[in-house]
This record gives sequence, structure tokens and C-alpha cells, in this order.
Amino acid sequence: MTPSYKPNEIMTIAAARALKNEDVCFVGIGMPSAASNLARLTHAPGITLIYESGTLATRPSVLPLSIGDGELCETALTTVSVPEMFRYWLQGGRISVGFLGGAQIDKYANLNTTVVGPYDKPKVRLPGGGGAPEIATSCGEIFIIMAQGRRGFVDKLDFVTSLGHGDGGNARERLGVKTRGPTRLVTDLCIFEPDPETKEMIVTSIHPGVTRDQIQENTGWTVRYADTVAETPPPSQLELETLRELHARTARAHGEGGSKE
Amino acid sequence: MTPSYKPNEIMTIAAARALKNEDVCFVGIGMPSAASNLARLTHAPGITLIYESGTLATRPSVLPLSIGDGELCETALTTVSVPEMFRYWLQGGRISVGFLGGAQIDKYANLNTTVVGPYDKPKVRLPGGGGAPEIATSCGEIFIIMAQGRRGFVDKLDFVTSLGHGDGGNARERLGVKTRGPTRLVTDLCIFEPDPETKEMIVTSIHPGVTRDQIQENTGWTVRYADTVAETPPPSQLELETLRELHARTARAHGEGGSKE
Amino acid sequence: MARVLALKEAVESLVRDGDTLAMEGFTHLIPHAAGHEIIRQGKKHLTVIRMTPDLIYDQLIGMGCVDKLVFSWGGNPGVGSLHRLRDAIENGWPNRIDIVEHSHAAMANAYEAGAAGLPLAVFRGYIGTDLPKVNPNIKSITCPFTGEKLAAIPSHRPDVAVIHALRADRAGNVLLEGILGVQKEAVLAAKRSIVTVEEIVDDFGPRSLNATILPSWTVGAISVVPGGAFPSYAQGYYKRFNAFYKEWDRIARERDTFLAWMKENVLNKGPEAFAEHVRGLRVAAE
Amino acid sequence: MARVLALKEAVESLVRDGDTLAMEGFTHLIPHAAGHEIIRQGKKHLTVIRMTPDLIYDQLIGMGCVDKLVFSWGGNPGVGSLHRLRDAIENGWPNRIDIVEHSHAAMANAYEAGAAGLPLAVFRGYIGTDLPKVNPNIKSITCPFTGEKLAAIPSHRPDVAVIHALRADRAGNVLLEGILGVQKEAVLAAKRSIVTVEEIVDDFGPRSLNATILPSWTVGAISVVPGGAFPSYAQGYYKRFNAFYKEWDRIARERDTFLAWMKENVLNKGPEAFAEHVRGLRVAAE
Repeated sequence: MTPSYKPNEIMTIAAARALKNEDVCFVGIGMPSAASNLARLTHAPGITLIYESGTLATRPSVLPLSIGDGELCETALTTVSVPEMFRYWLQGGRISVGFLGGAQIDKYANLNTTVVGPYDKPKVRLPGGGGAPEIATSCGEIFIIMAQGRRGFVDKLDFVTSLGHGDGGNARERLGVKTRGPTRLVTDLCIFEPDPETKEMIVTSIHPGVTRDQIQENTGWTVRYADTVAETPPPSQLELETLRELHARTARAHGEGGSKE
Repeated sequence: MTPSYKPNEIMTIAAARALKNEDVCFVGIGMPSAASNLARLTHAPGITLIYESGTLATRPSVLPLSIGDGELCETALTTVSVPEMFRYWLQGGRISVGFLGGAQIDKYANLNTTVVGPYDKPKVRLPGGGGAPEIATSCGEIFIIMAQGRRGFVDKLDFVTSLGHGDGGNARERLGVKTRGPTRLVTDLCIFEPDPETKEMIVTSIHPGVTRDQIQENTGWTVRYADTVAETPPPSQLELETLRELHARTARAHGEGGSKE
Repeated sequence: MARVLALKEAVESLVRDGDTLAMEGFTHLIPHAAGHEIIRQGKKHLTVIRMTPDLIYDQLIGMGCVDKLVFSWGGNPGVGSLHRLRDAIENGWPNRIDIVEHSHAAMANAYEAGAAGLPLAVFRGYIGTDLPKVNPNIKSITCPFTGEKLAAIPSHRPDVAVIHALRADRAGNVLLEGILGVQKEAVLAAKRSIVTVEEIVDDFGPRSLNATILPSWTVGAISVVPGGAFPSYAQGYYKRFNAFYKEWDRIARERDTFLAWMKENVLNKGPEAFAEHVRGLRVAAE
Repeated sequence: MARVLALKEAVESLVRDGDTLAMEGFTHLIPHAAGHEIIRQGKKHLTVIRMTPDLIYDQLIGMGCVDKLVFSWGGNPGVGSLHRLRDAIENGWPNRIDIVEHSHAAMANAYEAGAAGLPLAVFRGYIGTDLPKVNPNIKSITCPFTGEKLAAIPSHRPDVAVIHALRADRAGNVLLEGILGVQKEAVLAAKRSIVTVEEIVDDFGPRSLNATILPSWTVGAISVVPGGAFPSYAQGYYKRFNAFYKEWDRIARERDTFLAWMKENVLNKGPEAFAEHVRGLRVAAE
């Protein structure tokens, strides 16, 4: 019998499943961190997790609240300086998968984490790019996790913080970028992957019980679907228990509701 | 009574005297290493010695045979990588005095450690530049130690490995170099310093018992003298004993004749 | 050679109105006590550089010390927005601030290049992003060997860098360990520097042959401020006080709660308050 | 992930005729055993990169493995000339070699840039020297912010890097300590790599939080060769055998004494000879 689960949970679990044991993963805080550590605690025990604070091959027992928690350093193989992290490790092409999220995404998986509204007179000033602009082009491929909704899934970004597939087709190639860019966008409703030709993100798998109408209602462009659309396998008992235990340990360690997602 | 000493000894001692307690000194192997450590063991106990192998603030009890002996690392405050040494420490402008020597020097204290004869068909292939080209321009000032002789003190270099005062005058300034360059050339016969205007190296102090004829005989250009030429104070008992003990310790540690100078 | 000074004296003599100031610390070792001292002394017209402006710059900005911010990620990590930063950018309160926005890679490279004495940093970055449209300091150079166009930005050369470190020795050498961030680079890139430390020890004792150390002659002033990184943490000394990061969201959301908190906890206190803050967070001796 | 291989197998599978090869080690940790294995396998037409060619490249050059040398200081440190290197350059014996000559700063920057995935290294160098006249790869870029002209050279991107390190763990991670040189950069800059180590341990155990480690996934092959750096040294394992550096001057001065020595000590021996070499040089346990 399938256990009951929340949309956030299947989103995290579906992202975790895409990670392989051999991956070297550049992890951001929040859902990417939960997904990466879930993969490590289930099917990918050998996965290498790297946080931009400089911690290489870290194995935290609880999720960090921030990118540079002591736990990450104490469980790491070693910790390098931040300039070294960005030069030798990220720019050096040693990361196979980078995780990104954002406030806004378009159908080519370009992301905005900078401003809503005009840059000089923002309606909402967001945190900014952080590591994302170079993660987006230096990692072998990019996984994006974002809860789906009309505010975030927009027809046109107010600002391009990090490159996805640009204006589609061979846009990355034209910019001289050799990495694959976003290969997977996991939401709380479904999974998108780029169309091989146009590079538009198209739905390839729908989470159990979700309808195409729901997906379209929560997307600011006309959603396209792959010829064959799968149903996302529901979370297994093991996946769900491991994820919930991880969150519970995290909540106990941080003294309250755990890391914000 | 003045103790008796060898020409090499007064050369090393005269070089050591020019170092100050506050100096941060980029040390090469051989006589620079002996002079710097002699300064540290006599009048400049606080001097900071840096070897290009990455050892910062090292305090060897014996002279290293090579630039990267274990002794340098074990007695250092810490040891950094070689790229860091050349980027943050040398190029970063954190070294007050660099020591250089060479196979050939001209009257503007430009040095050749690359080839004797044409580059493509060398008569003698010398080791090459090593750290010298950037030491010559990045350190606050440069001290040069070289035994004097017609083969080394030449009218024209076969190859300029490291910049001294170029073709004289404000040559360094014209090249955009902001450091002082060679401020002192110590030989086994005398001490040269740059003329304030022309930057030609002129004799400012003659070691006891040395004649102007001897100096000219061992120099491939017409030697000029400062208006007032001093006599180099002879080695003190302390200087000589400290230097000889250092060499004796070194010989015992290396199993034979000590470091080559 | 580094001088050991009380924090008040160090800030008085080394931080000047109009300075370009870099306070660094990447989650770990954020120099909060020094930030409070700069606010208490009412420093003005600062250009502040920091990868992750964080609570420390939210406070400086909210108290009107800042004219210009150079940064790459301005949030409360794991919590949400920096409300004082947003209020300054969105509403000009308490004053308008100019912003110079970069990516993390750019900022890290700019510190590295500054420490290396170079005028610019060269890296592969900013491809396909809008940041070069809003930051005229993002330019490029062309590789003379491959023809590749690479990003070029000015190196960071702050007037003064302020960091918190684990400990200093009697000679004034400073030891860093754990998450190192860009602090060593910030100090080496700056003209002047202040390092607050948990303690001064006679000797660092046994340590890695490659320990991360800022030698005495590269440091301006050292001030002993136990707990000086709170609510950030100091590896081996005390843990990060995560609850305060969440609490800050409430404090900083409104101008009046912010000002009241600053008055009570900064203006009317001194650096000695930090030892008290970390009392319950101390970790067992290593 | 790093594979643990016998040195013979590692060199067979990872070093190829015509490769660009970087063997590094700055006085400390010079991979002599691996150099001997490359000679035994008769590798040819190599382009060899190394800051200080040293005895290890004197041997490769004298045995005819090398077509081209990229270097910055070619001497026997503290002793004098490298006679085989000079014989090749001055007399073309056993074959002519091309040389690409740099300064140390340039070479260190070129490795750093290679590790960072960049096509070029930018630094302040070569001012007023004749080296750019004889090395067409020394070019320049102009800083778009200050107008300063800076040196630019191609980064090092060797086909294969070979280094000696202290130890590896069972997972294939490699630990370096002491004088680090450019070895980490050489491995990260290379397409393939071989690391010889003194030993493989179950776990590195307590260490600096910032220990210099090459993670398993950045390393090609690991070969256990105790004493593999001799006559260079391995910090904490054995001392440098200075006497051999002086002895090499005599051995290498003439072609026949050189060839006789190589036959007896390299061609007719294997990597296991190195453990024997360092027997008398072991240092007391730390």
C-alpha cells in the first residue's frame, strides 16, 4: 500500500531519485540539500556532496540551516577556501550535477533570483545570484527544484540571473557553453525535461493524482507534454521514512521547525 | 684584534648587516640563505625569512641544501602552496627584500642566469630564471651577492634574466615597475650601490685590504666610485663565529661539506 | 606587525568615514562584535563589500552607516529576506544605497586577485545572465591563445578588512580553521585590517604543517572578543545560534522593532556582551 | 574514482608515447620511482613539464624519452648543473630537445590556471626580461580597468600528471602535507593522473579540517611505492638523501657513467628497490 505523502515530499524524493551514486553534486540549501542527502541515505551512498562554503564530500547527519554550518565541515573529507571552491572545483569542471531553484523560471529553465519588477525600482528585491550564475554553466548538468505556481512559472523573467537554455535550441552552444544545462525540473506536480530539439521544458512525468489541468493552472506558459508521459512512482516506504527521519533529526538539532524549504 | 677571515665570509657578513629586524626576506639558496640566517642569528632575530618552496617565517637551525628541505617546513610558521607563494606573497607585494645572484651582472645590476652565448646555440646552458624575474620586480628592494670576477661582471649580458636598473636612470619607472630594484651589490671585494641619478652601480664601501686596482681587474666595465668611499668594517668576532658555527652545523647535518656557495 | 588593541580603539583608529570596508566570514566566523562597534561609533558613508551581506550588514545598512553595497547574495540564509537591506533598496530608508551586484564566483575571484596584488580578476562567468547589464564593472578580456572571451572584474582592494578568527599567538599571528571563506584573501587584499579573536595563546602548539595562518606582519590590529562571531559560530568554541537568525526576521521586519533592538543590544552595550551570548553555546573541549 | 594499480600497470595504462607529462614535487615528494618506471617502459616523444627539471628529468632526457621540455629552473639544487639536460641542449645528445622556458611565477600560475579550468594565466611578470623574446607563448593582456599590461601565458593542461604523496585511504583519497609545491594543481589540471604513495591506510584519522586532500574522484591511479620519492623525501617518513644529489653530479657528468648507472639501477630494477633505498633514512614516528 502506498503511504500518504505531501506534495513537497514527492518533489524532494523525485529529485533525489535522479541522482546517481557516482555524481559529484553542488548542493544548495533547502530542498536541494534534502534531496541530495536523501539520495545519499538511500540509493546513492557513494555520492559526493559539495557545498559552496568549501566543504568537499560532506556527510551531514542533519540538514544544515545555512550553507556553512559546522556540521558540514566536521563531516567533510576536507574544507577548502571559497576562492578555491569556485576556481578549482566549480570552474574546474569537477561537478557533475548542480542544483538550482529560484523565484521565477521560464519555459527554457532560465532562472531569476534577483528582482521582481524593474532592477532599479524593484517591486521585490530578491537575494541575488549567489553561486547560481556560474553553477548554471559550469556543472555537467543542472537539476531544478521549485514548487509550481503562476507567480514563479512565468512567460517572461523580470531578470535572467542564471542561464538555462536561453531562448531555446542551441542557445547554450552559441554562447560557448559546453555543459548540458537544466536536464530536469522537478516540481510538486510533475517532472519537466528539455525537448531534445527546442530545449523547451516539457512534462515527462506526472505525480500520482495530479491532472494536466492543475499543471496548466500553475504555469504561466502553455505547457507541452512528451509523447509518452509517465506517472511518477509514488514515494516508497523507505524513501518517505528516510526523508521524514532526516527532517525530524534536523528539527531536533536546530531547536525547532528544521530548515526552511 | 680583528680575526682573520676569508673573502666569502666578509661578503656574507656584509650582506647580512644590510638586513633589518623588520624585513620580510625572500631567500635563495647558497649565500643569500647564509646571509639571511646570519642576520637572524645576530642583529635581526625578528626577521621573517621566506623560501619560494612556500615556507613562511622559517627558522632553520642549519642551512638547507635545497630550497625545499624538510627543515624549512618543520621550523616555519606555516607552509603554503607554490602558486599561493607567487601570487599572494611575492606578487602581492608582501616581501621587503629579495636576494638574487647570477652568472653575469652588468653595471645596472641586470642579471643573467639563463645562457652564456646565444640562446639557441648556448656555450653554457645555465639553470634559468627560476623565481628571479618576478623577485626582481615584486620585492621592495633587491640585494645581490656575487663573487667578483671578469667572467661574471660584464659590460653586456648575453641574456637579461631579471631586471635591475635596465639601461639606467628611470628605466624601471618607464616599465611601470614601482619597486626600488637592486639597492646593494655585495661582492667579496666591495659593496656597490646605485648612483641616485644614473642608477649605475658605484662602489660605496671597500672591504679591508682590497685595492681599487683589484676591483677594476675583476670588473668588465670601468668602475665608478662614490664621492666618499667607506671601508667595510671587518667581521666582528660574533659575526664570524656565528657564521662558522652555522656552516659547521650544516656540514654535520648534510653529512659533508655543507651547502655549496 | 599586528598591534593588540581593545576593539573600541581598533575601530577608532582603523575604520574611517567614507572607507571601503570588507567584513567577511562565510556563515562561520562572521565578525558581529566588530560590526556593532562600527555602528556604535557612528561610522558614515561606507562602501561595504561582502559576498553575503547577512545580518551584519542588515544592521549597518539599517543604522545608516552605508552608502554603497558590493555583494552577491543578500538574504538571511535559510530564513528569508534581509528586511533592512530591502527597505533601503526598495524605499530608501534610512537612506538610498547604491548597489554593485556580482555573483559569488566573481566576488571570490575579486578577493583572490586583490590578495594577489592584481588590478583585475579573470574567470569564466556571467555567461547568459543579465548581471553585466546592471553592473558596468563586469567587462571581459579575450584569451590571446584560444580567443575565448572571459569575464573580467576589478579586484577588491578594500581600505580596511574586518574578520573574526579563532585565535592569535603572542607574536600576533592569526589562526583560521574550518570553513575559511574569503577571510584570508580579504585581509591580504586590504590596506588595513582588524581581526577579532576568541583568545590569544602563548603558542599555537602542534598543528598542521599547512595551517591557515595570517602572519603578524600582514595584520593591522588584533582585538580579543570572546564570542565575537555570535550568532555566527567559531569552530571548536561555540555553535551557531540558529534561533537568532529566525528571530532576526521578526526584529528587522519593522523599522521600530529594529531600532529598539539596536538601541538595547548595540548602542547601549559593548563588546563584552558577546562572551555572555555564547555561554550556553560552548562546545566541549576538542 | 581512483584505481589502485601496481606502478607498472599504472604507467602502462596511463602514460602514452607523445603525451604531455607533468611530474611535480618541489624538492619534497618528487616521484622518482614513477620516473624510473616510465624509463623502463621506454616511453618516447614526451613533452615534459616541470618547474625544476631536477634529477628526475635529467634521467628521462638522458634516456631519450623527451622531445620537449617546459620548465623554469633546470639545475641540480644546491649542487650545480644537470649534465644530461645540458648535453641535450648544447650537443643534441641523445636527441635534440625543444625547450619552452618560463619563470617560476609563470609556471606556478599556469598550473593554477589549469586546475581552475582556464585557458590562460594572468599575472604581473616578465617585466624587463629577455624571456618573451625566446618564448612566443609569453603574451600579454591589458586590464580594462587600469590599462596595466599584464603577462599572459597558456595554462598547463597536461595529458597526464604524476606525483608522489604521503598516503591514500581505502576510498582512494590522497593526502599531501608539508611542502605542497604545485602537485595538487598538476593533478587537477591534467586529464589523467598517477599518484604513488608511501602507504594506504584504512582512514586518515584525526587531521586538520583543512587538510590538503585530492579526493578519489580527481585521481586516476594510485600505486603504493614505499620510498618512491627517494632521493627526495617524504615528510614524516624519510629524509632527503642529500649525498645522492651530489653523487649525481659525478654520475651524470659523462654519458657512459650515466648509462651504466641507469642500466644497473633503473633498467635492471623495479619499484620495490625504493623501499630498500630509504631504509637508513626513516624518521622516527611522529
